[in-house]
Amino acid sequence: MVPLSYYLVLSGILFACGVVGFLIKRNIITIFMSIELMLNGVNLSFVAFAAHWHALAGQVFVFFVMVVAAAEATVGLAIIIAVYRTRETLNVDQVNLLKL
Amino acid sequence: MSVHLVLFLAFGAVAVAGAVNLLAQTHPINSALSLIAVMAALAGEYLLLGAEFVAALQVIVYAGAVMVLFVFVIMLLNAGVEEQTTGSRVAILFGVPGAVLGSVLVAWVVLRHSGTGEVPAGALPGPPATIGPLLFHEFLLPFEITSILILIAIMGAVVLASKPPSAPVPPREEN
Amino acid sequence: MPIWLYILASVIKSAVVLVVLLTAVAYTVWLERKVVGHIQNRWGPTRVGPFGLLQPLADGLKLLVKEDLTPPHVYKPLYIAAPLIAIIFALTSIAVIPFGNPVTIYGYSIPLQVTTDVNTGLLLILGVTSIGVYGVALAGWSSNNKYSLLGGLRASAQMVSYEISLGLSLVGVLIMAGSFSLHDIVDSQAGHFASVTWPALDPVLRFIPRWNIFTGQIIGFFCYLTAAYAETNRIPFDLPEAETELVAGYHTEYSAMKFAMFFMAEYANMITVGCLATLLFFGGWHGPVFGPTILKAVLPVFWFAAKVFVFLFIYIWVRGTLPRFRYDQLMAFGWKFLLPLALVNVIATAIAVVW
Amino acid sequence: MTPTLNLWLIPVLPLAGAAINGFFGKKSSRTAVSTIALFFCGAAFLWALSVAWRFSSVAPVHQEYLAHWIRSGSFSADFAFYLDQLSLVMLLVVTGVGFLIHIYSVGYMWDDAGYYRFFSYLNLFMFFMLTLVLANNYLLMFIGWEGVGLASYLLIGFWFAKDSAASAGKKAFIVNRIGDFGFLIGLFLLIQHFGSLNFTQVFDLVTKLPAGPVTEGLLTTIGILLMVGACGKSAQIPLYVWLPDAMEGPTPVSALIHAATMVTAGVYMVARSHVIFERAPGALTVVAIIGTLTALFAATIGITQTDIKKVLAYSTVSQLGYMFMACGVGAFSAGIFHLMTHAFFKGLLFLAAGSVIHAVGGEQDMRKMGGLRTYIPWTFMTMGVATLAIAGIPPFAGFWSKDEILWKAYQANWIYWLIGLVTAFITSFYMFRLLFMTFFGDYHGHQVDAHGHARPAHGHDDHGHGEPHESPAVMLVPLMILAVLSVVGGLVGIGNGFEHFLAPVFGTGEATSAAGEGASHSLELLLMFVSVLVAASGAVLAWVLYVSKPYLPQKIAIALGDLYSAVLNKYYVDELYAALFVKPLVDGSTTILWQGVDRKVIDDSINDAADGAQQVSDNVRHMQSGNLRSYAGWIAAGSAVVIAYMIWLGVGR
Repeated sequence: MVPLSYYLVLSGILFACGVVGFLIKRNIITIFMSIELMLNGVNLSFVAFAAHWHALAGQVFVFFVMVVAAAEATVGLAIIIAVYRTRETLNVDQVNLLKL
Repeated sequence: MSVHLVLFLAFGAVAVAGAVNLLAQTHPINSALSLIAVMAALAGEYLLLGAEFVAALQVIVYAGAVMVLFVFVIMLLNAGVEEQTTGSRVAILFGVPGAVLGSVLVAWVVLRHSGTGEVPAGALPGPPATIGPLLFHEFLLPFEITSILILIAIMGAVVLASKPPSAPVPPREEN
Repeated sequence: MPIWLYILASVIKSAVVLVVLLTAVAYTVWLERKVVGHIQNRWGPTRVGPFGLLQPLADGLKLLVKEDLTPPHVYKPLYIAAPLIAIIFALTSIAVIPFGNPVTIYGYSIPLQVTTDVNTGLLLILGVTSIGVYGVALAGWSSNNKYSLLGGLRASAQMVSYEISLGLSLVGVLIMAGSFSLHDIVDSQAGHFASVTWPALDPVLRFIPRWNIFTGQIIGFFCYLTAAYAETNRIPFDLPEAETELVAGYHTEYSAMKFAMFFMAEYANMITVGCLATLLFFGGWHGPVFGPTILKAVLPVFWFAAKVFVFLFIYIWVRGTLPRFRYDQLMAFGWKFLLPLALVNVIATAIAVVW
Repeated sequence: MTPTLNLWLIPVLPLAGAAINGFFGKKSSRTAVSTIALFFCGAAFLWALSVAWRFSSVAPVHQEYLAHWIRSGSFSADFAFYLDQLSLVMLLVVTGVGFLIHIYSVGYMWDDAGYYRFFSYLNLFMFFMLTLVLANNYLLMFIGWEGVGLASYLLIGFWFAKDSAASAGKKAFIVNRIGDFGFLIGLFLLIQHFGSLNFTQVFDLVTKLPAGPVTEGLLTTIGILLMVGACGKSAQIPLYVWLPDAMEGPTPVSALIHAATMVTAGVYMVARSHVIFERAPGALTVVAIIGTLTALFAATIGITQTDIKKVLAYSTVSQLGYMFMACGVGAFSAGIFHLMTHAFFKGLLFLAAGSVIHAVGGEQDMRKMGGLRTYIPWTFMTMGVATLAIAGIPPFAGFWSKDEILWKAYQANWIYWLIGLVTAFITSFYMFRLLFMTFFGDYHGHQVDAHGHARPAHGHDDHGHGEPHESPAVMLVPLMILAVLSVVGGLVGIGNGFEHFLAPVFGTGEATSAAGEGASHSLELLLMFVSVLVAASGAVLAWVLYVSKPYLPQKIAIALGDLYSAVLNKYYVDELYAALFVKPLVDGSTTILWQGVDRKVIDDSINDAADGAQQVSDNVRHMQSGNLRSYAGWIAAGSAVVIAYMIWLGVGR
């Protein structure tokens, strides 16, 4: 038997790692991966809650999250490719034209 | 210290290690692989929770499809080791502490209720047979909407990535 | 059954299956060389042993003792990891494949498969194969060579593309069986036809088993076979290792045992595909069972092996017959023909079942 | 209220005219404009006549409910109309005289640029005035009250290009505000104590109030406050100063608004709320004193004025004083009676004066006139009739009403009577002075006047000078009609006919005096004789001074010296007000409000705020570095804060 809170803490750790990765990584692809990491952390908490409340809907939600993540990955990577074509770099610090 | 707990801790350790490695590695391909490890470990956690279908999907969709796409893009763009530019002090000064603080707070709150909800191994067997009706009856509309979303994503990817003649990015989100 | 016995049985089963599988791999190579040779009006290997039956041993020995050189420009960790990934996942996917009904020894029913019958076995296989992509892709990338890179790119793109068709082609069978468990799927194909309307035809019909291939999954089978060939990078879809275009594709830089690993992985995958085809479309181990108990126990496994052999032969036959596609043709075929076909199959099957 | 009289038509018709002329008049021709204006005004007049015709068949007080207006708690004020003998009289006077003056204006204003504007304003004034008259509660009355103020402002400043006109308009407006302030406070008091502004309800409650010092004090306060409002509107001391300046407006305006109708609104209001005043003797006394003083005061000023319209203006003020005196002594019907007759002859006087000005080409200084009776006989005759009427020569209208007032005043207190008598003498003197200076002697049209009292021509220069010429018929016909009215208008008062007609309204307010009447009938006749004598002597004196011995006035003026100049300068009242109120106000607002508050406080604070915002945003702008990770950092930090806050709120528990 494992307390629900352990699962939640684990998912929280993964999510935090994703956030930190988003913050400290320069490579746009890695940053994108950090987003996926966050999504995974959230999924874990979904499944844990589903098991806790005996509600399969949680797992269905995970399914939807995956679908959305896949779509987002597709478009995001396509955008990355487009950006790379134009800016010749993957470093987000150098892709900062969108400002005042 | 039940078997369940042991397995949980093992998979959890793998997941956390992979996540940390993702941050530590400077080469995107290594980060990608460590992320795959995280996903595999999470699949294990799902199995522990009895969500077989979700576990399988986790492997097939995430590890087998999305991450393949990542690796593909890394290879396509031949992404090298990331250069250590200091573009944003804010992210380091406020962001990281903020993220850590937030997670710590959440963990604190959650752990204060430790022991309330015990999740037995395979507490909720989620075989496809039971997921299916849920997915195609209760959540039929969201399901259809996600399909439309995916269609749009395909077209968006094609439009975005196919300007000059180059290796085509195969739209890659079915499964 | 006590846990220790369970573990013991598992160990024994894994060992047996591993040995058998590796041997099968080795002799599949021999078979291929022989058959292709005969197709091309050659003899194939003849020197080593009768009919060159010892050729695989010689090859293995050679690959083992050859110098394992690692080019200086490669990205070492992945360069080393890639073949391991390939072979490991290739062998893993065998684990969930049942070879026959559980046999009872001393009152203990032992399933004839490495793991117990997980009710998502098929999904597991799909997942493993989808992971297997990384072997090729990483190999291509890490060897830091443009031919290899192209090979890796091709491999990943091709495999992920055809994985969709592969999965969809199986859905028809899943609908008819109503389960992911390979056991259930196989059991759903037990027995033979019997016409209620025309009893006169029964003498003929009862010789036709109720395999999925006969119960309407012919299209699904075709889709599965094609997609599977693409998944295993076999001719006519062996773009990643097209000798004539990119020297040897993703394993250009590999030699000796690492190369052997890729090699074995490929053939192991072939066998897995054959097993799956047998289980899903050709009734698995079902077949005429007769004779004494021991024979009764062995025959199903024999039938299973025989069917798998047929598929391996078809593999080789195809290789000896068909030319290689162009890459754009590959993609177009996969996305514009195979995928819609598989979808149509799914819909048709669903309608038929609901009817 | 068995048969509905559709009273609402009466105010609404002029409003329609005003709207049509105001919106479309600019494009349409003068004929169309005048047709519309006259049609709607005349329609209102005819409807008023029909109402008067059917009125006898209606209950003595006819109320008509039109629509909700304000319903807050127990308080309610509706668009409802109230018709009794009093408002009927006002109705007829307003519509009738108004219609005549409309006709007159067609001729008088024909050459003016703002023709449509003028008639639109005029109709608007009619609308508001009728609303004022017909309102069945003080609030609606106040709307009309303010509305006529607005109309009068617009019309006084009709030639707004002229500074004097614009400032005169402003003056009228501001002075009226002072009065309205008092009026409003009175209304608030009414609401506070009676919870209603409806005439009937208020008056019922007032009559039911128990006698005693408390009630008396309250009603006296209310009455005096209402009186202040009336003073503002009807130009009584101390708020009369705006009326003479109001003569800057076109002459028909002076006739209609500043002689016949609007300025009498105060009197009407006091009469309307007679119930309150009757129970507040103190307030009545104030009214009487103010009225009396105003009458005398304004009359004395009127002697020295040389501007023909100013003379008439001051005489208006003094006549209004008469009316207030009547109300003050409780003779409301007499006041209303005089109001009516005064509307006739003073309107006539103004119109005639306008005709004169029209004749001599915009000249208003009487010293540049003279001998005009041969040039403009009709104007002369009508104006003569009016002069006789105002002077109180029997059997003209003025005689009856003024005599009535004097008689009542005598019954109340002989001092009122005495002052009224003196005022009557002065009145007849300066009126005949005006008449003689204008029409007798010989024409000084082109000679430079000795005193250098050059007054600017009133926008009629396009008439061109030259020989004085008679006005067109469209101007003369109203003059004649009014002349006839001035002659016969007073006859309704014979035998207290008018008083009995108004009896249902004012009840037996005069019953006591009526009782004493029989006894002192001979006395009344005596007083009547005296007043006529006085009026005649005034006329004779004027004849002596201005016709037979024209050199005398100079001598007298020099002899009187300072007194004369004081009177000539209207007792320096304007200068006094300027020194007392205007200058401190202007200086204070300039130094404190403008330089101090507006510049220092408001402007500076706003500028500082703007500068601060600019600087802050200048610094904050750098937050938008365009760097993805920085944004993410802000988000992460913010989310941490939010999480901490929620935990602090206790979401975790």
